[in-house]
Amino acid sequence: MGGASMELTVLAFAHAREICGFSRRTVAFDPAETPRHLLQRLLPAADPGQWAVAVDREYASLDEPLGEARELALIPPVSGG
Amino acid sequence: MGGASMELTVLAFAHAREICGFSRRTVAFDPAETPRHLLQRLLPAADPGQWAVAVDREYASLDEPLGEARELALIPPVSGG
Amino acid sequence: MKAVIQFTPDPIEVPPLDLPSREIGAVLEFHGLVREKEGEARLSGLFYEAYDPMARTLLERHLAELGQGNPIDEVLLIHRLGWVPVGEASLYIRVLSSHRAEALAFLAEAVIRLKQDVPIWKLVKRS
Amino acid sequence: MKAVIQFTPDPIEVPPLDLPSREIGAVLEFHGLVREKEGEARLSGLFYEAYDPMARTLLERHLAELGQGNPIDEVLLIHRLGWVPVGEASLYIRVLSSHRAEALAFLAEAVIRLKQDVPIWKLVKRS
Repeated sequence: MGGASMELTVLAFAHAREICGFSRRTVAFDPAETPRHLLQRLLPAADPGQWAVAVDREYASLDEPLGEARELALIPPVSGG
Repeated sequence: MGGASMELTVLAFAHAREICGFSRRTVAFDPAETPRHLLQRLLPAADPGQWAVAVDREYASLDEPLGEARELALIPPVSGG
Repeated sequence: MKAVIQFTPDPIEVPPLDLPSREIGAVLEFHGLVREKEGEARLSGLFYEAYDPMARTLLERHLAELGQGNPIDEVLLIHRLGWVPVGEASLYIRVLSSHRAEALAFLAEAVIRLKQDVPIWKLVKRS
Repeated sequence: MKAVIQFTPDPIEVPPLDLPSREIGAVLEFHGLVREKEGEARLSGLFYEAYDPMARTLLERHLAELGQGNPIDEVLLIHRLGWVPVGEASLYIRVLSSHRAEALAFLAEAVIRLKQDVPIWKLVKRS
């Protein structure tokens, strides 16, 4: 598969969903792209630094290339319990 | 009331009851007598130092005179819970 | 703070929970069960006895003191007396508070104080 | 150590207790209830959502790690999701162990870790 044809699912929870305006979206990406770049492209007005991100259900750096990622989750400060 | 005619109830719990051979006994005492003296008189073979004592349901010293006491409890190491 | 202390010769039955306010955020419950092994021995149960009025007074005092440092709303403490078979509860404590930290600290301290000087005894054999 | 994690949209029903051995000496239970006051506001409830598979995985890992330092026999953790009215439980944890100290430490740490990084959120309004 060429990088340009790759797709992942972006999940937005809680406050992040309100800002994104979606809870789930399929997005084309380049494996060299980082979560920060992808978010800047997707949500130019938002500050990605306010969220943690999880790549394939593990917390991940905003600045590591997405590589083979299938799922990117936007995780605002948690408040379970 | 003269001192010699005063009486109190001695209560013996758990291990103390086994050593005393009673759980409750009415004993004549002198107000100047201490719990230690009373126990030595009552149980010459026992070592009162192995127990705490309560006078009228409050922990008390072995060496304070009994005074107006109505109840003397022999309290081996506790193990509730 | 409301504190209720009960001694019972019967199996401990937990009373239904009645929340005293809409600000209770933590309900913490502890059952202390009789275990089979006591050191080397294998037990079928333990026999508990208490110097009731003194045990009650001391427990009331301890719980009131603990409530000073750990503001909680309600505590219920039930100690079973007499024969308690292995696997059944000799002790039950329920603490209600706004926040869990106070309930946890209160409960931990309450058991420590109970075991420290409250005249209750477990006997391996009924004497 | 046995660890069971459940998410449920329904009111939390505590499963009956089934003692795994005759060496369980402590059963510690915690209900975290929704309170009416959240800062200045008065709520009628809270809406909870979770990133389920990740929340579950992270919780499993946390509980397993905590079990290393605090040897317990069993933990059951239930988190309710969706709308939870004031006075009802959003969280239930039950810990079984031989001794109470381990259960208390385990429970305290489990809630801290849950609140630290497990992707569950409470929302004041359903969004």
